[in-house]
Amino acid sequence: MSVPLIYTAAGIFLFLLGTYGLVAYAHLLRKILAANIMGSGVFMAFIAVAGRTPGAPDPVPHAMVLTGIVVTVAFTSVALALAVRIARTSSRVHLSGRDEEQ
Amino acid sequence: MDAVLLTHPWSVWTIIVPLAAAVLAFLVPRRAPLAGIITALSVALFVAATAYRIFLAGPHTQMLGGWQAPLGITLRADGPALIMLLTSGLVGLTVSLYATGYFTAADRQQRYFWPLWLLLWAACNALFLSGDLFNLYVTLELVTLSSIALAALNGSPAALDGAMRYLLAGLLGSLSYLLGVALIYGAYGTVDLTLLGQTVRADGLSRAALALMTAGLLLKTALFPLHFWLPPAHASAPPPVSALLSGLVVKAPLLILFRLWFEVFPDTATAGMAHLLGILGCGAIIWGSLMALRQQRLKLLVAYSTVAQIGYFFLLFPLARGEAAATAWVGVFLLVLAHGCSKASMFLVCGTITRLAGHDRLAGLAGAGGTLGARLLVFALAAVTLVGMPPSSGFIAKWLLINAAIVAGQWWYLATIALGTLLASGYVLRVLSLAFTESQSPPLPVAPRILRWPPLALSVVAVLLGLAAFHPAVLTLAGAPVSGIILLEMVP
Amino acid sequence: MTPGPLLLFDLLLPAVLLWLAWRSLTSSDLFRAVILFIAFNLLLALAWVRLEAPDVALAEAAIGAGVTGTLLLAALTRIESAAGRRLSRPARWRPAALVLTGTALLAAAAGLLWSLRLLPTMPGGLGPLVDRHLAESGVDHPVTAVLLNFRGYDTLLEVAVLLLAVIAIWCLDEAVPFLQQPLESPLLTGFNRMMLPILLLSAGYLLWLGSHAPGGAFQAASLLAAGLLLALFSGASLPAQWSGLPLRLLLVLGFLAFLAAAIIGPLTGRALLHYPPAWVKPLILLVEWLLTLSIALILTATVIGGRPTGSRPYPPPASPAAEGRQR
Amino acid sequence: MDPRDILSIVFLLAAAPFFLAGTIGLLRFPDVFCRLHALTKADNLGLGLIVIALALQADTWLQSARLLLIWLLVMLSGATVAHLIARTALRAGRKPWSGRS
Repeated sequence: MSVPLIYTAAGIFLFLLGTYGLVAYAHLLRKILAANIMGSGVFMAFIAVAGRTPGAPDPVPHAMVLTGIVVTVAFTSVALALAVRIARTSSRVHLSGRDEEQ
Repeated sequence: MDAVLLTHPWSVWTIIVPLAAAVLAFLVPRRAPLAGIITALSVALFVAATAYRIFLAGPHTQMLGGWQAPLGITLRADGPALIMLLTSGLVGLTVSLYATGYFTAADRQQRYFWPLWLLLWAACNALFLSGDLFNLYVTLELVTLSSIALAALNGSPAALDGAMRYLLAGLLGSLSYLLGVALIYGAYGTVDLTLLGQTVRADGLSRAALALMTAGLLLKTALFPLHFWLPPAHASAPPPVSALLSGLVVKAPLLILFRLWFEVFPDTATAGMAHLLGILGCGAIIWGSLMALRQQRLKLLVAYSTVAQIGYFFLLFPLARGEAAATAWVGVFLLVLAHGCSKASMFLVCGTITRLAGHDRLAGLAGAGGTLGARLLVFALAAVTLVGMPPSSGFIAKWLLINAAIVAGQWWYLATIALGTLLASGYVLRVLSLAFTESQSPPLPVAPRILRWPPLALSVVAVLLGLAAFHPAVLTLAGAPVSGIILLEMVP
Repeated sequence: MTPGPLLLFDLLLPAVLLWLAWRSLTSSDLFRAVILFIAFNLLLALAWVRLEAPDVALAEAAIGAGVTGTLLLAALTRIESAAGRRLSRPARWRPAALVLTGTALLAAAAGLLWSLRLLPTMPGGLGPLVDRHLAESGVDHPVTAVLLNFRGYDTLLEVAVLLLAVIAIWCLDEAVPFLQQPLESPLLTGFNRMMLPILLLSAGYLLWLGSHAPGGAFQAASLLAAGLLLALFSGASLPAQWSGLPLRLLLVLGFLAFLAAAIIGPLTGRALLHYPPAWVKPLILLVEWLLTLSIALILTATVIGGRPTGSRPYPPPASPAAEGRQR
Repeated sequence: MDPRDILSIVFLLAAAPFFLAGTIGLLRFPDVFCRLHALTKADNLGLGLIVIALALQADTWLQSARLLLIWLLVMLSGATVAHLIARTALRAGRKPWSGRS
């Protein structure tokens, strides 16, 4: 098993772990956190899977992941602003229709 | 003259102009409606020029930055992209006109509507033209994020909730898609659609990547049973926004799906996978229609109708495998155009009715003769296309789909289309019957002209497109991954 | 890369990353969860270094850990002051749903891992192609060349996404301060006096570095944003007459410049973003500098988290020293 | 083996206990003030030793200088942040641990 494959596998596990967190938790901040972990997993898999080329590393996936990181930050910032707004207008931090968190 | 018309990359301007206008609208909010109208008119013009060029000179590509794929990104103006651009141009122009009347200058919503909508428009057009898997991811994110912001525009608790659901579903979808792109890049070292189409092997890895990307896009396009986020988001947004979300935005991930399945992975996808999507589509048609029948609010009814209509688009996956491919292809793309126009028109009418009556509860609209009755007539005209009655474009589209189902010998899809049409007439009639109910509601004021004419014009266009469906149908097949004859008449 | 003496490291680092992610997701105290998440991102930067992606490592440390961490902490404070502090535990699920989700996730993991064995042993990346055209790209660092030239269109749209985020956030709410009062400490005053120039300097350095080594506009912008936030937390604020059109103009400046450079192509009969060969270098440089400025402001605006109100973000400063710190 | 390498190894080995001690302090000490104490003091020293070890391996003087600069910056921000945290905690009413309980 080569080194990039270890990281690819870890990336896939991070992605699935984040998916679980996104689905299982009701608190919005936690969901956003989980989505970020998913994203990190995807980026890791992306870099690692493309890192198996011999010689100098391929710059194209690096640039793509940079783009991905910035896009994810933009999403996170809007998601957090939305969560804060929901907390401020209705004093709850989860989506409606879910059981009140204990 | 023709030399310029046939060589200039007109389609690029459908991205650039809204981008620049969005910035201007953000900088000078007072002039935003003007910027919006100018943009709407010029985008319509550029779409027309693109259509002219494709019609005469065929599909064309553009290597951005002068770099050839796989190093650079390629924009492709082909038939499928053109139909999407036409939808975008028609819906965008109408909604822009309507929005100048709907949002008032004193309104904070207006200040942010225009930059957000213009960015959304640019993103949609960019997505339709993109020929690169990773660039599709970026454009898709731009589409999703601007849609979310628009869905939350009025700041009501319901809208915020809907927007949050939309955002989380969107994130899950796009990250799943991106993981698929990562696997593809790892296996083939390129993300260009055309190059991938030539090199992709039909093995387990491609299937895994296709499954990831498809799952993500299904979530984004809200196919049953992943539609949970759509009705709250679409129903609680301001009406012009709902019109854009339903008429335009759900088609963006759909086009990516079509490109993936028919251009990149035509051999990877198995018949079983295609039928799974077809069956989910049937589920969407039936479930969405039944839910629409049960709604108590007009906007929710229209939103669930979108859930149902999305189902029809997915019949393409099973029906386009075989000799009926071209027929099904043209049918579905015509349906995209027809649904875009009719659904946008319906949401705009909803907006006018809500503005007049102060609410959109169906029970409270009973006996809505007079001014409201006239609005309901426009609604009915749009519904002609939605349900698929002749001579509307919706009728032609469904007719082609039915022919394709007959040729392919897949009767259950035929049955679902018939049942879906029946249910659709059911929920539309439920609304129309209101106009003929006796009641003593006080007369309502007349809506301003700008809230009356755009939806009417759009629904008229949707009906008339049925009479002039030949050119769009031919254009749909320009550069399409399927070919063959369009079977117009089929005796079972 | 083959397993060598670093194999232990390569097994340990992913394991620790997974553990941190797991703890961050499951710890019932959200503040702890955010801190663990920041630690996760910092270690992730280490993983990028190991995977020979120094540009990504820089971005991860600055944007992933720094900006996202700040955003999360700011949001947590605001949420707790609006809705009260709560512990977050997984929603109670019906056993059937849990089994179904678990099985689906495990099946997905198994399927994906199994499909990895089909990856070609000698993949053809785009590295050689980038190297071949590097000389024509106007910069000497491959990643920057991809970002600003070969795939510059992605970056153009990416900046649009950032700008969109600010518009969306402004549309959602007014700026709510999340500090009751500016941080104050005699140490901080001295620290700022030293650190703000250093941050400005290192941002310029990173930007300059980007043309031939790992670094570039986004990394530089996050350093600049860090400086702006530091000043903001210490009580500095934007003068009210600047928070209207001038601020908006600065926010869009980078994007507008990029857009203007992009349409030179179609206006002169070339493709979008196809720069005239003689202008490639100055155009990219100009776009990059303006982008850095705008992105730094955009990142700062996302942390502030609302449209400018025109009033002071804090109550009047308690000590006269706070006045002296405004710059 | 180059004497420089040996020196580097010695410095790295010397750094490890400081980080270990700092981390144990962070995890085991009773209150925020004690933890800050452990963290900032021990880690700064440990980082200094690592920086020296790495500076010995650097190819150019400029690289060594940059490594030293990193150490200085970390110490500077560590001290400021520690002070800010301690001050905020004190103002929030946290009582420093006094040896009882």
